[in-house]
Amino acid sequence: MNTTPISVRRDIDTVERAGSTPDVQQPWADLGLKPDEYQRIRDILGRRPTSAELAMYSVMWSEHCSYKSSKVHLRQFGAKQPQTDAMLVGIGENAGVVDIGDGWAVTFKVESHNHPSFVEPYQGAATGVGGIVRDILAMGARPLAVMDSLRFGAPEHLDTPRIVSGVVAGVGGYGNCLGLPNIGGEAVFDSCYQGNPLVNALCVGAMRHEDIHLAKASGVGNLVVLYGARTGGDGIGGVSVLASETFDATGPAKRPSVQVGDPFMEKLLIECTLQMFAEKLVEGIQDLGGAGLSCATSELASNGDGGMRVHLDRVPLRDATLSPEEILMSESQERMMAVVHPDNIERVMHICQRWDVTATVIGEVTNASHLQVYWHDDLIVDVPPRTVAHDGPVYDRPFHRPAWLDARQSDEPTTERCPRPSTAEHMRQQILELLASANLCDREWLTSQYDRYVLGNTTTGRGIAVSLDCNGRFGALDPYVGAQLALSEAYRNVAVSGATPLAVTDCLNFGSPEDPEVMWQFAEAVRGLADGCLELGTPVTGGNVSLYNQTATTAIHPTPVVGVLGVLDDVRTRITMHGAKPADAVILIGATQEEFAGGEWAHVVHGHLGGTPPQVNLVAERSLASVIRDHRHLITSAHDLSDGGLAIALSELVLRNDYGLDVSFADTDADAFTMLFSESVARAVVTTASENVDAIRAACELVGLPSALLGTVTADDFLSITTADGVITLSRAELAEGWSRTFARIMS
Amino acid sequence: MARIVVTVMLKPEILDPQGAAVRGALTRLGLSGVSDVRQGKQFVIDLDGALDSEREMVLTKLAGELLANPVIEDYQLRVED
Amino acid sequence: MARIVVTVMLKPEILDPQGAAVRGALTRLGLSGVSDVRQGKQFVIDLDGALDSEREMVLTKLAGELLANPVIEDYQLRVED
Amino acid sequence: MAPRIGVITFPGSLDDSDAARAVRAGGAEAVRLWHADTDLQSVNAVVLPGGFSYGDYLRCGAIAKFAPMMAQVIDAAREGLPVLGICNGFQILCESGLLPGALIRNNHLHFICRDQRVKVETNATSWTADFSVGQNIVIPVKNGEGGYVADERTLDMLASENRIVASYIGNPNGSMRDIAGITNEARTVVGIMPHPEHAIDSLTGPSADGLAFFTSVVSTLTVGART
Ligand SMILES: Nc1ncnc2c1ncn2[C@@H]1O[C@H](COP(=O)(O)OP(=O)(O)O)[C@@H](O)[C@H]1O
Ligand SMILES: [Mg+2]
Repeated sequence: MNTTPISVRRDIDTVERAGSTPDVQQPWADLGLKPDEYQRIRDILGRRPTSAELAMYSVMWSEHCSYKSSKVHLRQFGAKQPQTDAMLVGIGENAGVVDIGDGWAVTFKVESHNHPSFVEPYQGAATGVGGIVRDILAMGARPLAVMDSLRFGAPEHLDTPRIVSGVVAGVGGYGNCLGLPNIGGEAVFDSCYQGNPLVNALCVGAMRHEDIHLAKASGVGNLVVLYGARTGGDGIGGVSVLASETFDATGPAKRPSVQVGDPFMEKLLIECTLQMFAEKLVEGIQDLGGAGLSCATSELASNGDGGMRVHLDRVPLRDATLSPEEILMSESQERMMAVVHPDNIERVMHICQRWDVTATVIGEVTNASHLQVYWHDDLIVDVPPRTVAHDGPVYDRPFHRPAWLDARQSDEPTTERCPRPSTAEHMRQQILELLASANLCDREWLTSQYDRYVLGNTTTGRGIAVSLDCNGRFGALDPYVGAQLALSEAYRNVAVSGATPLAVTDCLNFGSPEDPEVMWQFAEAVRGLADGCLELGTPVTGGNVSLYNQTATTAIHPTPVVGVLGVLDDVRTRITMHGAKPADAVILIGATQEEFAGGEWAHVVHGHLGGTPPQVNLVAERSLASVIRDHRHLITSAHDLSDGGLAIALSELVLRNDYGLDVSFADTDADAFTMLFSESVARAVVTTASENVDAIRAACELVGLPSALLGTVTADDFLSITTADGVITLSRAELAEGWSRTFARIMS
Repeated sequence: MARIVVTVMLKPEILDPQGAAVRGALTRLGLSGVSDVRQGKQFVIDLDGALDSEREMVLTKLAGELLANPVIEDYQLRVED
Repeated sequence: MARIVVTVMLKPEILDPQGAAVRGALTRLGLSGVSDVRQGKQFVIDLDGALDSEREMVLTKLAGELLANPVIEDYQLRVED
Repeated sequence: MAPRIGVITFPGSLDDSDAARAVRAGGAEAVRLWHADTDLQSVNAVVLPGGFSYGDYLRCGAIAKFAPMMAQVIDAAREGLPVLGICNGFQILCESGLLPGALIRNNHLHFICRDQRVKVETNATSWTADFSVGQNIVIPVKNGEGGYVADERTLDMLASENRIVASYIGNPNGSMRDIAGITNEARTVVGIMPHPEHAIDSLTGPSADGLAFFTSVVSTLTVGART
């Protein structure tokens, strides 16, 4: 790479000049600022901003960085936060931190990289993983694992394989190279995501309590160190309007349209940062993500004592033609910023050198209350940092319930609209049809591209369980309930492992906030999630909002992806899907109602989306979790019921194990069809030695949960289901037939 | 028989971590003054018969759609004999 | 400034799964008569100053030891101007 | 005294701490070695762990073979120091000429991570002494460039000299003759593509089958010390 400085004569817009030339026309509108926002900047500064200041404000006050449309709603997560001692660091930091006992803490967060993944699926997804990992690292934690929640367009659409293969290779390529096991996620196909695929990546990390680090620059005289990759012209499309004015005839080099990740650099960054933490050399730290140096400097300064001086000309560049405005806004990946006491600087530089990471002191903490940025000898930014980082505009955008929602909700999947299977054979065919559908088939094509074994020794005895879930169709039927159902599913997923759910992170993917109907969906989803978290006692510790996921006037389904983190005080007591033995009893815990709206059966068999989604019952979810946790020594395996209901859960148990199941519904009130395909909440199938059945069922009764003895685990290869209309028999090979081939078929 | 060689390189403004790694290694191993290394791909395509204009058109199109990702890469096509 | 281009291809007798996949795709997408495709690498190395004989020696050695693995790959070195 | 086994960390090594843990589980002392150092710290054996050394950007293992510590390892291996290269470590051993052949892109062109059935073909090496010949084990495989290739002569030689250490049951990547691992003439240097260090207990791995690689070298070294 060419790093020889080319001397380009620049016309620098200094603070001094800004003071004396109030009437210069500035391209604030091209930078996405509204007239009143530009005026506010002038009011704050008491003069016009310099072009560098304009660059900083415009990017920091963007939707992406300032959450200006969502902020008023997100406040509910704080206002309705349940009382819990577990939360060590809450919303507002890079990621929330949760106490898991014995002096250990865990931090986790999910973030979106949706639009970049549509433009360039591999790099978009890869840099998404890179970004969330740096967030976790910036909290002081060692990143332990990643997860990914993915949504693609229709399985049969021509563009879908391009996006899926690129995204999966990108998530895998980046995460595998960092040595972070991928511990799960989701992959959902639906035509509503056609031009707007969703790539949400989660990272979880662990640390000792005393190692928690915050993003703040305090201590006058402390040094500001930028380390990691050199700064290039990535992600600065917007500011080119500023750059173009400031170049002479030679003009700037072309700016990249896509950011490329360098996972090897990130791995070095992780190791070198962890070594600095271990030696207690870091006073404050921040990753560089969206808005790059603009964000890192203004946030560090405003969370600290306020004063910071930065010499922008010291930033190591990949492209010598970058203007100061561009350097401030560059989103080049794999960079971090640390605040270091002068006594420790030599050691920090040594560690970076050992890991072959470029590190540069670019500034220091001052006792002034301003963030001051210099370009050589010129002062080009002189701002109160809070006004950039925290005091951005806040909009209370208008919203209203969509007029079409009543019609959609009354379009229930009745027996007239969605005829039910009439015979046992018919039901058998529909089980196979569901198993072979895009959203329920085997994900091995995808998961086998992710390393899941590295770092086997991270167990500290304690274990953590994380699940990421959402069903966008439920959100489309009722966003309030949809958000709670996502929470409910993730909570249940964690609970069936025997873990105690502790905390929540979320990624809210929606259409345009400027559409009042979309804004209503957003507001409802947030309200639902906040209410649900309060009731479950699991606080939201952080998350991400992704808006404008829409093509023309068509928005994606409201897709609030929810991540729940749980803890096991001893991993050896965890429950898996694999521990059952022949002759074990199979018990269904939880109540089944006739609930098909938004479910897989209506979607796959009838292509129907209408009605009201399954009823939320968070009290029952809590009870289910406590019964499973308290009886985990008796439970040999467990599987939660979610997409596709009991039919899919039973099939998966047979598919993923070397035993069969023989069940019937004699012990239940509902008909076989409802039992098999309903998606009622708060249910799980557990297996246990026959002598423990009574203990488990008594425990269920004690907390008011119905339970039913379904049958037994058998030593053969069959799923056999006895119904009033005859016996449904499915061999493992028959179950696997469509299930194991669908994903590869979609990809070909 | 015709042989066509397509070379694909990342656009100059796009970060090339592979090239950077090679640059570091070349320098460490004693090559002085390496100012830049870019790593790309080369495809050697052998065709039965001659490269008529129709096949040339198809190939040119596929070079830009399949062999290279025009969002981040440039490509060159040359006919060898 | 000197620019050296090193191309590295798998030896003809070594199976090239990437080349085979590209061949399949080209054929599927309408290019007829593709008899073989091989995929290799191209390194574009920029040096400050001229390529003197000492640096040429180092580079030739590293092409065979670092850039290519002679057990499975052949390489070619060419100086561009 | 327990033997001392070095585990080298290169920039981009990922499985180094799991390898060190496996070394300890096998009854040896794990000594962490740094790629840029030159002191082997009188270890009795060395493990080259998996990962993406230098990002594997050029070719897996191509840059790592030039590390100062590797120069020491190469010399010592020629003198008989037992060396186990796992995955990326196997690639480094081939690149540095301690083992014949090379590893290329998987035939399906994807990274693959799965629990792999493997047959142990010989126990006459420093790292497989505790297995029985023909034993079937399950250990994770995870690689993007794990296809073993060599010319026919080399393959025949490996087979006839009983130097194929392990072969796949159900080839995951197009490896020639289903080769999962090989050894050098002296049977002290072993390269293996699947990961025994991720299969030392059933809590974190699919089995505990991998542990025997690490106990094997400990028994070999202990017997060696006694005679
Ligand atoms: N994008 C993905 N990344 C990683 N793992 C995934 C992804 N999609 C699905 N999986 C995994 O595949 C398995 C099956 O997926 P799913 O049916 O959604 O499971 P669950 O019912 O537990 O949510 C789970 O282990 C899940 O974590
Ligand atoms: Mg799910």
